[in-house]
Amino acid sequence: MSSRVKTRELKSGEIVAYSESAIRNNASAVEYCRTSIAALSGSTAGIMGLTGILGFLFYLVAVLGLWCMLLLKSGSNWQKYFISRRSLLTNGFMGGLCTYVLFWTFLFGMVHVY
Amino acid sequence: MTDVKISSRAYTKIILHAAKYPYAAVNGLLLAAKDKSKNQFIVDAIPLFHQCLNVTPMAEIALVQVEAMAADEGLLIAGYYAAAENFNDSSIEKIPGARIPEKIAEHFSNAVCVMVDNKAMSLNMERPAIKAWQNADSRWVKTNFSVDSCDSTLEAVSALLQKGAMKDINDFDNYLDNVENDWLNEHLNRDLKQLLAMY
Amino acid sequence: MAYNYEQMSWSEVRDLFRKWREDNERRSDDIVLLWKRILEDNASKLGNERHLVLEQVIIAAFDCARLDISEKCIRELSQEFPGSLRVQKYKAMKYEAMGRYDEANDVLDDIISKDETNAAPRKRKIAIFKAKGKTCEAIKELCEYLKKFMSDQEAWHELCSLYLSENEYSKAAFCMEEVLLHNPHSHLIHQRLAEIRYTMGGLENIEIAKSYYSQALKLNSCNLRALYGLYLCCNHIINSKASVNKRKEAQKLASYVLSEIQSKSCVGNEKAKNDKYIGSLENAFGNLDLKSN
Amino acid sequence: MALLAFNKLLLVIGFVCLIHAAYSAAQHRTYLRITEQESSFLPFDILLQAITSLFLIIYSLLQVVGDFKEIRAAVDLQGKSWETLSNIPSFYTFNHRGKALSPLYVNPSSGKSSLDSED
Repeated sequence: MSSRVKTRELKSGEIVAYSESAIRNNASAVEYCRTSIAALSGSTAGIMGLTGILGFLFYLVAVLGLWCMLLLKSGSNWQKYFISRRSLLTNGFMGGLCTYVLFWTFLFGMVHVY
Repeated sequence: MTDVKISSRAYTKIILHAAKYPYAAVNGLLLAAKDKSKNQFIVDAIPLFHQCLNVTPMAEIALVQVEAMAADEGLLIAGYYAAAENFNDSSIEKIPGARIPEKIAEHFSNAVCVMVDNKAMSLNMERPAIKAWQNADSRWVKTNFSVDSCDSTLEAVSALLQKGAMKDINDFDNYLDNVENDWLNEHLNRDLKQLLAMY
Repeated sequence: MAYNYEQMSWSEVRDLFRKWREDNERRSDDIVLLWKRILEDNASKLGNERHLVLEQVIIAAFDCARLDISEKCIRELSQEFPGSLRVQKYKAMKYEAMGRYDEANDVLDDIISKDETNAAPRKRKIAIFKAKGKTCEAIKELCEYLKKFMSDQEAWHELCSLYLSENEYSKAAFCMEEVLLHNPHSHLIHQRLAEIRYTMGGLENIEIAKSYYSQALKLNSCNLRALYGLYLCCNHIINSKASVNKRKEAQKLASYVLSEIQSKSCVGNEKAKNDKYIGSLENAFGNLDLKSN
Repeated sequence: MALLAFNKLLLVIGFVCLIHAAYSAAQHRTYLRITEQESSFLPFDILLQAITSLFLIIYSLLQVVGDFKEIRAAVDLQGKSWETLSNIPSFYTFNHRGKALSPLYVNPSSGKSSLDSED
């Protein structure tokens, strides 16, 4: 019959059903973008030779940039594609940070140390 | 009991509708001229349903709309046709959507009920693949029938079936699903030779 | 959709098959035609989707009684999956299509004995009863099946249509409510449930039908059947002995729904003809309430 | 399809630009070390190139990843009709008119007249 369904109660008490497969599709797309952007921004930070707090600030800038681009891409009302905007920003933040630091140190070493 | 004459257009539409949904039960309405001439001459057939035969709301809407359309063309609903889902069923007892013929019989004295004989439906039909009953004081009595210009009609319908013409007929269900489908099937209202030329 | 089947490349046909599989459409003669003409000789290019296409062609061949095609596809599948229960099920379905129901039943019993948890052969046994025309046994068997496999939506849906063919509307309504539990967002299920309630008749059934129709319309505003159904329900309420304000409110709703039907169902140039039908609806049901109040 | 190819091209350009920026930064670094100058800030053009290539890659990546699906379940059901929903594949029966309409079907009752065919 039809795919799995996740129902949620809105503030207005109305029950809204979300189709599970669509949510999974969107989440995987966002996750894919997030990890690749984390890696790329890490490598850019490495190239630019940022050190200390400046590197972490750059990561924040990159994540915010990605967040805006995602909202831009999902067009005028984002409710059609995502349940909550905040989760779009925060989840996957720490995971991204690790990739970021990895690429950051790697590129920094490659460019500036050797 | 006077025998029933069925026009080639009505017969073609019945068979095409039954052939379009071979796996499902289908039903529809038969139209006849308004004048009270005793022997029924079925002029046209309106294919109705292939999905919701056992639920009545859409049937009521269809009856009203067909009545309005028929009144325009000086016709009236004179009968009902159906085809059973099971291959071996072609008797009136197990007719799908049984409420509609009763309702028609109330308004129209000797209403006609036509059942498609699944066994006789084939790509080259030798004899008409239908059986007819007529309503005599709320009982259905088997009556013999004749399809006008029978041989040419059978030949033409067999040719149409072979050419896959059944895809173009639209019933009321298709209309309800998508408004562009014209349930009057104007494109099928030409005579048989032009129809054959179309495919 | 009129596809020109001759000029389609095999990848277009493959996508078409995939779409039909996902949409659960039953277009057996198109499938058989396309398979024979285009897909059969370059089936190897399909990769592992080939098995799904083979299964689809087998079912379509049974539907069109082309047992030669289905025989070939079953042999192909059984070479690749020797001894698989699923291929064995298709062998049973082949006997079914030939009308040899006892052998089909034996093969199905054998599959069930090998794997108790497999639902498919049990469903096929029920389908055999249905094919023989014994809907009562089919219903009994299906109820037994549902006691074991509680959350099988398809089975509940099938039980509902079996009850409908036996005109047992209250049980059919119960089964459709079970299906509704599985997909609360589907306007089609709401509309179907409303149709069953309406067919049962009686004022409180009409009330329930009205609520289901309106929920169906909320989920999908251009569902023509729900619009027509809601219009019917309102007219019944208007002509019933319900309280005055209820009838007033039903009157308002009926006129609103009629205007919706008008706007939704008039297509291009047939505005005039369409208004005539809507007009006919109105005077058919409209004059009823003139008489009563 | 053309848009997708264009975006992929954009992605490749972004990467090449980034690698070039890395290479030129490394170049600059070795130059500084050779001339024993203290490691000052990188020249502005390399920084600019790195950041623009980053944003170019972000943009093209977003296009390449494909658009999102509508998540509200009721929306994708609006296209469906009862026709496809009522087909239940595991309960298909094959004992129907399709048997008669297949070319291999031999018409059993060809000889009988229409009246006395069995009921």
